[in-house]
Amino acid sequence: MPSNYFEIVEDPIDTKDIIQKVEDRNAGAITTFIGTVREMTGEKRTIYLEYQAYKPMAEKMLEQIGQEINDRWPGTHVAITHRIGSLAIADIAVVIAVSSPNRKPAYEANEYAIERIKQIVPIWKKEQWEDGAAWIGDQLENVSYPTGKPETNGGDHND
Amino acid sequence: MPSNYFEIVEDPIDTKDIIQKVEDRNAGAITTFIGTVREMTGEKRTIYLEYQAYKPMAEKMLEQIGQEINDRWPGTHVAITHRIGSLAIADIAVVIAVSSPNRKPAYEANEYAIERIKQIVPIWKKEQWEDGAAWIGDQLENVSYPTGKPETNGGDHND
Amino acid sequence: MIKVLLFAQLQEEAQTDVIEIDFQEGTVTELKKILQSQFDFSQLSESMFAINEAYALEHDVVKSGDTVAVIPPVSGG
Amino acid sequence: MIKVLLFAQLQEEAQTDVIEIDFQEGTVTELKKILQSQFDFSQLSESMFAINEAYALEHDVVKSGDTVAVIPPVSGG
Repeated sequence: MPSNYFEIVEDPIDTKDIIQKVEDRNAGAITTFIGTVREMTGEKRTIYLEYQAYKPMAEKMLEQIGQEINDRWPGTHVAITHRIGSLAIADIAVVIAVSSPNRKPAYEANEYAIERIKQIVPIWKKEQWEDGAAWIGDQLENVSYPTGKPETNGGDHND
Repeated sequence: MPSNYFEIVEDPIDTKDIIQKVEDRNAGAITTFIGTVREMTGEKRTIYLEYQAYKPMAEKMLEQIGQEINDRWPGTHVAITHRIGSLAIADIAVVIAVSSPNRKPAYEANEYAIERIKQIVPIWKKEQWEDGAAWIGDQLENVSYPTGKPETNGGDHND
Repeated sequence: MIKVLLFAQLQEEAQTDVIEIDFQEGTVTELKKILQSQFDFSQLSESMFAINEAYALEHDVVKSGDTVAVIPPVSGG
Repeated sequence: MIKVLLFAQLQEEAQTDVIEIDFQEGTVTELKKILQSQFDFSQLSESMFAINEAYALEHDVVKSGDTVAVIPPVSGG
Protein backbone atom coordinates (compact mmCIF):
# COMPACT_ATOMS: atom_id res chain seq x y z
CA MET A 1 0.00 0.00 0.00
CA PRO A 2 1.64 3.28 -1.10
CA SER A 3 2.29 5.60 1.79
CA ASN A 4 0.23 8.42 0.27
CA TYR A 5 -2.78 6.56 1.59
CA PHE A 6 -2.03 8.44 4.83
CA GLU A 7 -1.41 12.11 4.39
CA ILE A 8 -1.24 15.42 6.22
CA VAL A 9 -1.99 18.21 3.75
CA GLU A 10 -2.34 21.97 3.80
CA ASP A 11 -4.70 22.35 0.84
CA PRO A 12 -8.44 21.59 0.80
CA ILE A 13 -9.29 17.88 0.76
CA ASP A 14 -11.32 16.47 -2.11
CA THR A 15 -13.32 13.58 -0.66
CA LYS A 16 -13.48 11.88 -4.04
CA ASP A 17 -9.68 11.52 -4.14
CA ILE A 18 -9.66 9.69 -0.82
CA ILE A 19 -12.53 7.40 -1.83
CA GLN A 20 -10.74 6.51 -5.08
CA LYS A 21 -7.74 5.27 -3.14
CA VAL A 22 -9.78 2.48 -1.52
CA GLU A 23 -11.93 1.43 -4.48
CA ASP A 24 -11.62 -2.27 -5.23
CA ARG A 25 -13.47 -4.75 -7.42
CA ASN A 26 -13.99 -6.92 -4.39
CA ALA A 27 -15.23 -4.18 -2.12
CA GLY A 28 -19.00 -4.23 -1.81
CA ALA A 29 -18.92 -1.42 0.74
CA ILE A 30 -17.06 1.84 1.14
CA THR A 31 -17.62 4.04 4.18
CA THR A 32 -16.29 7.54 4.54
CA PHE A 33 -16.09 9.86 7.49
CA ILE A 34 -15.79 13.56 6.77
CA GLY A 35 -14.91 15.70 9.76
CA THR A 36 -15.86 19.32 9.20
CA VAL A 37 -15.51 22.53 11.17
CA ARG A 38 -18.72 23.06 13.11
CA GLU A 39 -19.88 26.58 13.88
CA MET A 40 -21.81 26.14 17.12
CA THR A 41 -20.75 24.01 20.09
CA GLY A 42 -23.49 24.56 22.62
CA GLU A 43 -23.71 28.34 22.94
CA LYS A 44 -20.17 28.93 21.70
CA ARG A 45 -19.58 30.19 18.17
CA THR A 46 -16.36 29.16 16.44
CA ILE A 47 -14.93 31.70 13.97
CA TYR A 48 -12.23 29.44 12.54
CA LEU A 49 -9.87 26.66 13.56
CA GLU A 50 -6.16 26.28 13.24
CA TYR A 51 -4.64 22.81 13.04
CA GLN A 52 -0.99 22.05 13.65
CA ALA A 53 0.71 18.67 13.21
CA TYR A 54 4.01 17.00 13.87
CA LYS A 55 3.76 16.01 10.25
CA PRO A 56 6.19 13.08 9.75
CA MET A 57 5.08 11.38 12.95
CA ALA A 58 1.41 12.12 12.28
CA GLU A 59 1.63 10.39 8.91
CA LYS A 60 3.38 7.42 10.53
CA MET A 61 0.62 7.18 13.13
CA LEU A 62 -2.09 7.33 10.46
CA GLU A 63 -0.30 4.52 8.68
CA GLN A 64 -0.16 2.57 11.94
CA ILE A 65 -3.92 2.99 12.34
CA GLY A 66 -4.36 1.65 8.80
CA GLN A 67 -2.23 -1.34 9.73
CA GLU A 68 -4.22 -1.95 12.91
CA ILE A 69 -7.40 -1.93 10.81
CA ASN A 70 -6.02 -4.34 8.20
CA ASP A 71 -5.03 -6.68 11.05
CA ARG A 72 -8.42 -6.52 12.78
CA TRP A 73 -10.61 -6.47 9.66
CA PRO A 74 -8.87 -8.48 6.91
CA GLY A 75 -9.66 -7.45 3.35
CA THR A 76 -10.13 -3.78 4.19
CA HIS A 77 -8.39 -0.89 2.45
CA VAL A 78 -7.92 2.37 4.34
CA ALA A 79 -7.01 5.92 3.32
CA ILE A 80 -6.88 8.89 5.65
CA THR A 81 -6.06 12.53 4.90
CA HIS A 82 -5.98 15.24 7.56
CA ARG A 83 -5.67 18.88 6.72
CA ILE A 84 -3.72 21.40 8.80
CA GLY A 85 -3.51 25.19 8.79
CA SER A 86 -6.37 27.62 9.05
CA LEU A 87 -9.85 26.15 8.44
CA ALA A 88 -13.13 28.02 8.08
CA ILE A 89 -16.59 26.83 9.14
CA ALA A 90 -17.71 23.82 7.07
CA ASP A 91 -14.18 23.17 5.77
CA ILE A 92 -13.12 19.53 5.79
CA ALA A 93 -10.51 18.70 8.42
CA VAL A 94 -10.29 14.96 7.91
CA VAL A 95 -11.51 12.29 5.52
CA ILE A 96 -11.35 8.59 6.35
CA ALA A 97 -12.29 6.06 3.66
CA VAL A 98 -12.53 2.32 4.29
CA SER A 99 -13.48 -0.29 1.74
CA SER A 100 -14.37 -3.86 2.59
CA PRO A 101 -16.05 -6.82 0.93
CA ASN A 102 -18.79 -6.50 3.58
CA ARG A 103 -20.50 -3.51 5.08
CA LYS A 104 -20.23 -4.23 8.82
CA PRO A 105 -16.41 -4.10 8.90
CA ALA A 106 -16.47 -0.95 6.75
CA TYR A 107 -18.50 0.86 9.42
CA GLU A 108 -16.60 -0.57 12.39
CA ALA A 109 -13.16 0.06 10.94
CA ASN A 110 -14.05 3.61 9.95
CA GLU A 111 -15.25 4.49 13.44
CA TYR A 112 -12.18 2.81 14.91
CA ALA A 113 -10.01 5.06 12.73
CA ILE A 114 -11.49 8.34 13.97
CA GLU A 115 -11.28 7.18 17.59
CA ARG A 116 -7.62 6.25 17.15
CA ILE A 117 -6.85 9.55 15.40
CA LYS A 118 -8.16 11.35 18.45
CA GLN A 119 -5.92 9.21 20.66
CA ILE A 120 -2.54 8.85 19.01
CA VAL A 121 -2.01 11.17 16.04
CA PRO A 122 0.03 14.28 16.89
CA ILE A 123 -2.32 16.93 15.57
CA TRP A 124 -3.58 19.88 17.58
CA LYS A 125 -6.45 22.23 17.10
CA LYS A 126 -6.67 25.86 18.19
CA GLU A 127 -10.20 27.21 18.40
CA GLN A 128 -10.81 30.83 17.62
CA TRP A 129 -14.05 32.01 19.22
CA GLU A 130 -15.61 35.46 19.18
CA ASP A 131 -14.06 36.22 22.56
CA GLY A 132 -10.80 34.33 22.63
CA ALA A 133 -8.71 31.41 21.46
CA ALA A 134 -7.33 28.21 22.94
CA TRP A 135 -5.44 25.12 21.98
CA ILE A 136 -7.78 22.22 22.58
CA GLY A 137 -6.44 19.17 24.34
CA ASP A 138 -7.57 16.30 26.39
CA GLN A 139 -10.54 17.19 28.54
CA LEU A 140 -10.41 13.99 30.55
CA GLU A 141 -7.33 14.79 32.61
CA ASN A 142 -5.25 11.86 31.53
CA VAL A 143 -2.26 12.62 33.67
CA SER A 144 -0.11 9.90 32.22
CA TYR A 145 -0.10 7.33 29.47
CA PRO A 146 1.36 4.22 31.07
CA THR A 147 1.00 2.16 27.89
CA GLY A 148 3.11 4.57 25.92
CA LYS A 149 0.08 5.61 23.90
CA PRO A 150 -2.71 7.92 24.92
CA GLU A 151 -5.74 5.71 25.40
CA THR A 152 -8.53 8.23 25.36
CA ASN A 153 -9.37 11.79 24.57
CA GLY A 154 -12.40 14.02 24.48
CA GLY A 155 -13.91 17.41 23.91
CA ASP A 156 -13.22 17.40 20.22
CA HIS A 157 -15.10 18.99 17.43
CA ASN A 158 -17.30 16.17 16.28
CA ASP A 159 -17.75 14.61 19.74
CA MET B 1 -36.49 18.77 3.41
CA PRO B 2 -36.94 18.61 -0.39
CA SER B 3 -37.97 15.17 -1.57
CA ASN B 4 -35.00 14.85 -3.93
CA TYR B 5 -33.03 13.91 -0.83
CA PHE B 6 -34.37 10.41 -1.53
CA GLU B 7 -34.06 9.28 -5.10
CA ILE B 8 -34.13 6.25 -7.35
CA VAL B 9 -32.06 7.00 -10.45
CA GLU B 10 -30.98 5.23 -13.60
CA ASP B 11 -27.78 7.14 -14.27
CA PRO B 12 -24.47 6.76 -12.42
CA ILE B 13 -24.43 8.27 -8.93
CA ASP B 14 -21.92 10.99 -8.10
CA THR B 15 -21.13 10.59 -4.40
CA LYS B 16 -20.24 14.27 -4.13
CA ASP B 17 -23.80 15.30 -5.06
CA ILE B 18 -25.25 13.22 -2.24
CA ILE B 19 -22.75 14.53 0.29
CA GLN B 20 -23.54 18.12 -0.69
CA LYS B 21 -27.19 17.60 0.15
CA VAL B 22 -26.40 17.00 3.82
CA GLU B 23 -23.68 19.61 4.33
CA ASP B 24 -24.47 21.97 7.18
CA ARG B 25 -22.55 24.61 9.13
CA ASN B 26 -23.50 22.80 12.31
CA ALA B 27 -22.51 19.35 11.16
CA GLY B 28 -19.15 18.33 12.54
CA ALA B 29 -19.46 14.89 11.00
CA ILE B 30 -20.66 13.48 7.70
CA THR B 31 -20.66 9.73 7.09
CA THR B 32 -21.27 8.13 3.75
CA PHE B 33 -21.94 4.56 2.75
CA ILE B 34 -21.23 3.62 -0.85
CA GLY B 35 -22.56 0.23 -1.88
CA THR B 36 -20.77 -1.08 -4.96
CA VAL B 37 -21.07 -4.15 -7.14
CA ARG B 38 -18.61 -6.74 -5.86
CA GLU B 39 -17.06 -9.21 -8.27
CA MET B 40 -16.40 -12.23 -6.07
CA THR B 41 -18.76 -13.66 -3.47
CA GLY B 42 -16.95 -16.67 -2.15
CA GLU B 43 -16.06 -18.67 -5.26
CA LYS B 44 -18.80 -17.14 -7.36
CA ARG B 45 -17.98 -14.50 -9.95
CA THR B 46 -20.60 -11.86 -10.70
CA ILE B 47 -20.61 -10.54 -14.28
CA TYR B 48 -23.11 -7.76 -13.72
CA LEU B 49 -26.20 -6.92 -11.68
CA GLU B 50 -29.60 -5.71 -12.66
CA TYR B 51 -31.65 -3.67 -10.20
CA GLN B 52 -35.38 -3.12 -10.47
CA ALA B 53 -37.50 -0.90 -8.23
CA TYR B 54 -41.10 -0.05 -7.58
CA LYS B 55 -39.93 3.49 -7.99
CA PRO B 56 -42.60 5.72 -6.39
CA MET B 57 -42.95 3.46 -3.37
CA ALA B 58 -39.19 2.96 -3.08
CA GLU B 59 -38.67 6.73 -2.90
CA LYS B 60 -41.40 6.99 -0.25
CA MET B 61 -39.74 4.25 1.78
CA LEU B 62 -36.35 5.97 1.54
CA GLU B 63 -38.00 9.14 2.76
CA GLN B 64 -39.58 7.18 5.62
CA ILE B 65 -36.14 5.88 6.61
CA GLY B 66 -34.89 9.48 6.61
CA GLN B 67 -37.76 10.44 8.89
CA GLU B 68 -37.06 7.52 11.23
CA ILE B 69 -33.46 8.68 11.45
CA ASN B 70 -34.39 12.32 12.16
CA ASP B 71 -36.68 11.08 14.92
CA ARG B 72 -34.09 8.80 16.50
CA TRP B 73 -31.05 11.05 16.02
CA PRO B 74 -32.18 14.69 16.20
CA GLY B 75 -30.09 17.18 14.26
CA THR B 76 -29.18 14.73 11.50
CA HIS B 77 -29.64 15.32 7.78
CA VAL B 78 -30.00 12.32 5.50
CA ALA B 79 -29.81 11.82 1.73
CA ILE B 80 -30.07 8.49 -0.06
CA THR B 81 -29.83 7.71 -3.76
CA HIS B 82 -30.21 4.20 -5.17
CA ARG B 83 -29.48 3.36 -8.77
CA ILE B 84 -31.43 0.83 -10.81
CA GLY B 85 -30.86 -0.81 -14.19
CA SER B 86 -27.78 -2.70 -15.30
CA LEU B 87 -24.68 -2.22 -13.13
CA ALA B 88 -21.14 -3.40 -13.84
CA ILE B 89 -18.54 -4.52 -11.30
CA ALA B 90 -17.44 -1.60 -9.09
CA ASP B 91 -20.42 0.55 -10.12
CA ILE B 92 -22.16 2.37 -7.29
CA ALA B 93 -25.59 0.97 -6.45
CA VAL B 94 -26.40 3.13 -3.44
CA VAL B 95 -25.04 6.16 -1.59
CA ILE B 96 -26.21 7.11 1.89
CA ALA B 97 -25.00 10.38 3.41
CA VAL B 98 -25.74 11.44 6.98
CA SER B 99 -24.59 14.63 8.64
CA SER B 100 -24.76 15.29 12.34
CA PRO B 101 -23.27 17.71 14.84
CA ASN B 102 -21.53 14.70 16.44
CA ARG B 103 -19.82 11.70 14.93
CA LYS B 104 -21.41 8.83 16.86
CA PRO B 105 -24.95 9.48 15.54
CA ALA B 106 -23.56 9.94 12.02
CA TYR B 107 -22.18 6.39 12.08
CA GLU B 108 -25.18 4.84 13.81
CA ALA B 109 -27.76 6.52 11.62
CA ASN B 110 -25.90 5.62 8.45
CA GLU B 111 -25.72 1.94 9.36
CA TYR B 112 -29.37 2.03 10.37
CA ALA B 113 -30.22 3.38 6.90
CA ILE B 114 -28.58 0.53 4.98
CA GLU B 115 -30.17 -2.08 7.25
CA ARG B 116 -33.60 -0.52 6.72
CA ILE B 117 -33.08 -0.30 2.96
CA LYS B 118 -32.47 -4.03 2.93
CA GLN B 119 -35.69 -4.55 4.90
CA ILE B 120 -38.36 -2.26 3.53
CA VAL B 121 -37.41 -0.60 0.24
CA PRO B 122 -38.96 -2.31 -2.82
CA ILE B 123 -35.80 -2.80 -4.87
CA TRP B 124 -34.68 -6.13 -6.30
CA LYS B 125 -31.39 -7.35 -7.61
CA LYS B 126 -30.80 -9.95 -10.29
CA GLU B 127 -27.34 -11.45 -10.27
CA GLN B 128 -25.77 -12.52 -13.52
CA TRP B 129 -23.04 -15.09 -12.92
CA GLU B 130 -20.89 -16.90 -15.45
CA ASP B 131 -23.24 -19.88 -15.36
CA GLY B 132 -26.68 -18.43 -14.73
CA ALA B 133 -28.82 -15.69 -13.28
CA ALA B 134 -31.24 -15.28 -10.39
CA TRP B 135 -33.32 -12.68 -8.65
CA ILE B 136 -31.92 -12.40 -5.13
CA GLY B 137 -34.35 -12.32 -2.25
CA ASP B 138 -34.56 -13.09 1.38
CA GLN B 139 -32.31 -15.96 2.34
CA LEU B 140 -33.72 -16.27 5.83
CA GLU B 141 -37.08 -17.78 4.91
CA ASN B 142 -39.27 -15.13 6.40
CA VAL B 143 -42.56 -16.71 5.58
CA SER B 144 -44.62 -13.79 6.73
CA TYR B 145 -44.23 -10.24 7.95
CA PRO B 146 -46.74 -9.94 10.77
CA THR B 147 -45.80 -6.33 11.51
CA GLY B 148 -46.61 -5.26 7.99
CA LYS B 149 -42.96 -4.57 7.36
CA PRO B 150 -40.25 -7.07 6.61
CA GLU B 151 -38.03 -7.14 9.68
CA THR B 152 -34.95 -8.79 8.36
CA ASN B 153 -33.22 -9.85 5.23
CA GLY B 154 -29.93 -11.40 4.22
CA GLY B 155 -27.67 -12.72 1.55
CA ASP B 156 -27.11 -9.35 -0.05
CA HIS B 157 -24.17 -8.00 -1.87
CA ASN B 158 -22.35 -6.18 0.89
CA ASP B 159 -23.34 -8.57 3.67
CA MET C 1 -61.02 -3.65 -11.40
CA ILE C 2 -57.68 -3.47 -9.64
CA LYS C 3 -54.19 -3.28 -11.03
CA VAL C 4 -51.65 -5.70 -9.66
CA LEU C 5 -48.01 -4.77 -10.18
CA LEU C 6 -45.43 -7.53 -10.36
CA PHE C 7 -41.69 -7.34 -9.87
CA ALA C 8 -38.53 -9.41 -10.12
CA GLN C 9 -39.11 -13.19 -10.13
CA LEU C 10 -42.90 -12.81 -10.12
CA GLN C 11 -42.78 -10.55 -13.16
CA GLU C 12 -40.77 -13.15 -15.05
CA GLU C 13 -43.10 -15.95 -13.98
CA ALA C 14 -46.20 -14.02 -15.13
CA GLN C 15 -44.37 -12.67 -18.18
CA THR C 16 -45.89 -9.26 -17.49
CA ASP C 17 -45.32 -6.41 -15.05
CA VAL C 18 -49.00 -5.64 -14.48
CA ILE C 19 -52.21 -7.63 -14.43
CA GLU C 20 -55.75 -6.31 -14.22
CA ILE C 21 -58.19 -8.29 -12.12
CA ASP C 22 -61.92 -7.90 -11.75
CA PHE C 23 -61.97 -7.49 -7.97
CA GLN C 24 -64.58 -5.36 -6.18
CA GLU C 25 -63.61 -5.50 -2.53
CA GLY C 26 -61.85 -7.99 -0.30
CA THR C 27 -58.86 -8.56 1.92
CA VAL C 28 -55.28 -8.99 0.85
CA THR C 29 -55.60 -12.65 1.84
CA GLU C 30 -58.52 -13.07 -0.54
CA LEU C 31 -56.69 -11.36 -3.37
CA LYS C 32 -53.64 -13.52 -2.74
CA LYS C 33 -55.75 -16.69 -3.14
CA ILE C 34 -57.09 -15.46 -6.48
CA LEU C 35 -53.59 -14.67 -7.71
CA GLN C 36 -52.29 -18.03 -6.61
CA SER C 37 -55.14 -19.83 -8.42
CA GLN C 38 -54.51 -17.98 -11.69
CA PHE C 39 -50.70 -17.94 -11.77
CA ASP C 40 -48.05 -20.38 -10.74
CA PHE C 41 -46.07 -17.97 -8.58
CA SER C 42 -43.20 -19.48 -6.62
CA GLN C 43 -42.86 -16.64 -4.11
CA LEU C 44 -46.35 -15.46 -3.24
CA SER C 45 -46.37 -16.79 0.30
CA GLU C 46 -43.22 -14.90 1.25
CA SER C 47 -44.26 -11.72 -0.55
CA MET C 48 -45.52 -8.52 1.02
CA PHE C 49 -48.43 -6.61 -0.47
CA ALA C 50 -48.71 -2.87 -0.91
CA ILE C 51 -51.94 -1.00 -1.56
CA ASN C 52 -51.45 2.33 -3.32
CA GLU C 53 -47.73 2.41 -2.46
CA ALA C 54 -48.06 1.57 1.24
CA TYR C 55 -47.39 -1.81 2.86
CA ALA C 56 -50.61 -3.64 3.72
CA LEU C 57 -51.46 -6.33 6.22
CA GLU C 58 -53.24 -9.59 5.38
CA HIS C 59 -56.61 -8.30 6.62
CA ASP C 60 -56.39 -4.88 4.95
CA VAL C 61 -59.07 -4.23 2.37
CA VAL C 62 -58.44 -3.84 -1.35
CA LYS C 63 -61.12 -1.97 -3.30
CA SER C 64 -61.81 -1.53 -6.98
CA GLY C 65 -59.55 1.22 -8.37
CA ASP C 66 -56.67 0.40 -6.05
CA THR C 67 -53.19 -0.35 -7.28
CA VAL C 68 -51.77 -3.37 -5.51
CA ALA C 69 -48.12 -4.33 -5.68
CA VAL C 70 -46.80 -7.76 -4.87
CA ILE C 71 -43.46 -7.28 -3.20
CA PRO C 72 -41.24 -10.33 -3.02
CA PRO C 73 -38.36 -10.22 -0.53
CA VAL C 74 -36.37 -7.10 -1.37
CA SER C 75 -32.65 -7.09 -2.14
CA GLY C 76 -31.60 -3.48 -2.58
CA GLY C 77 -28.51 -1.87 -1.11
CA MET D 1 22.94 17.88 21.99
CA ILE D 2 19.34 16.95 21.42
CA LYS D 3 16.58 18.78 19.61
CA VAL D 4 13.28 19.18 21.41
CA LEU D 5 10.27 19.97 19.23
CA LEU D 6 7.38 21.87 20.77
CA PHE D 7 3.79 22.12 19.56
CA ALA D 8 0.54 23.90 20.28
CA GLN D 9 0.30 25.47 23.74
CA LEU D 10 3.88 24.51 24.64
CA GLN D 11 5.20 26.18 21.51
CA GLU D 12 3.42 29.40 22.43
CA GLU D 13 4.69 29.25 26.02
CA ALA D 14 8.29 28.75 24.91
CA GLN D 15 7.86 31.19 22.01
CA THR D 16 9.74 28.76 19.78
CA ASP D 17 9.01 25.48 18.02
CA VAL D 18 12.40 23.90 18.73
CA ILE D 19 14.94 24.09 21.51
CA GLU D 20 18.40 22.60 21.58
CA ILE D 21 19.59 21.15 24.86
CA ASP D 22 23.01 19.89 25.85
CA PHE D 23 21.96 16.40 26.91
CA GLN D 24 24.21 13.36 26.56
CA GLU D 25 22.12 10.43 27.70
CA GLY D 26 19.27 9.95 30.12
CA THR D 27 15.68 8.87 30.49
CA VAL D 28 12.61 10.72 29.31
CA THR D 29 11.86 11.43 32.98
CA GLU D 30 15.24 13.10 33.42
CA LEU D 31 14.78 15.19 30.28
CA LYS D 32 11.33 16.22 31.42
CA LYS D 33 12.76 17.53 34.72
CA ILE D 34 15.32 19.62 32.85
CA LEU D 35 12.64 21.07 30.58
CA GLN D 36 10.39 21.85 33.53
CA SER D 37 13.24 23.66 35.32
CA GLN D 38 14.09 25.81 32.30
CA PHE D 39 10.60 26.65 31.02
CA ASP D 40 7.33 27.39 32.67
CA PHE D 41 5.28 24.83 30.73
CA SER D 42 1.70 24.37 31.85
CA GLN D 43 1.15 20.98 30.20
CA LEU D 44 4.35 19.00 30.60
CA SER D 45 2.96 16.47 33.06
CA GLU D 46 0.13 15.47 30.74
CA SER D 47 2.32 15.41 27.63
CA MET D 48 3.66 12.35 25.83
CA PHE D 49 7.20 12.23 24.56
CA ALA D 50 8.35 10.89 21.22
CA ILE D 51 11.94 9.97 20.40
CA ASN D 52 12.71 10.13 16.68
CA GLU D 53 9.02 10.09 15.74
CA ALA D 54 7.96 7.17 17.94
CA TYR D 55 6.14 7.41 21.27
CA ALA D 56 8.48 6.82 24.20
CA LEU D 57 7.93 5.64 27.77
CA GLU D 58 9.18 7.46 30.86
CA HIS D 59 12.15 5.11 31.29
CA ASP D 60 13.18 5.12 27.60
CA VAL D 61 16.62 6.53 26.95
CA VAL D 62 17.31 9.72 25.03
CA LYS D 63 20.79 10.06 23.52
CA SER D 64 22.70 12.93 22.01
CA GLY D 65 21.62 13.38 18.38
CA ASP D 66 18.04 12.31 19.03
CA THR D 67 15.04 14.42 18.13
CA VAL D 68 12.56 14.50 20.95
CA ALA D 69 9.03 15.82 20.55
CA VAL D 70 6.86 16.92 23.43
CA ILE D 71 3.32 15.92 22.55
CA PRO D 72 0.58 17.57 24.55
CA PRO D 73 -2.85 15.93 24.45
CA VAL D 74 -3.79 15.68 20.78
CA SER D 75 -6.98 17.09 19.30
CA GLY D 76 -7.09 16.09 15.65
CA GLY D 77 -10.08 14.74 13.81
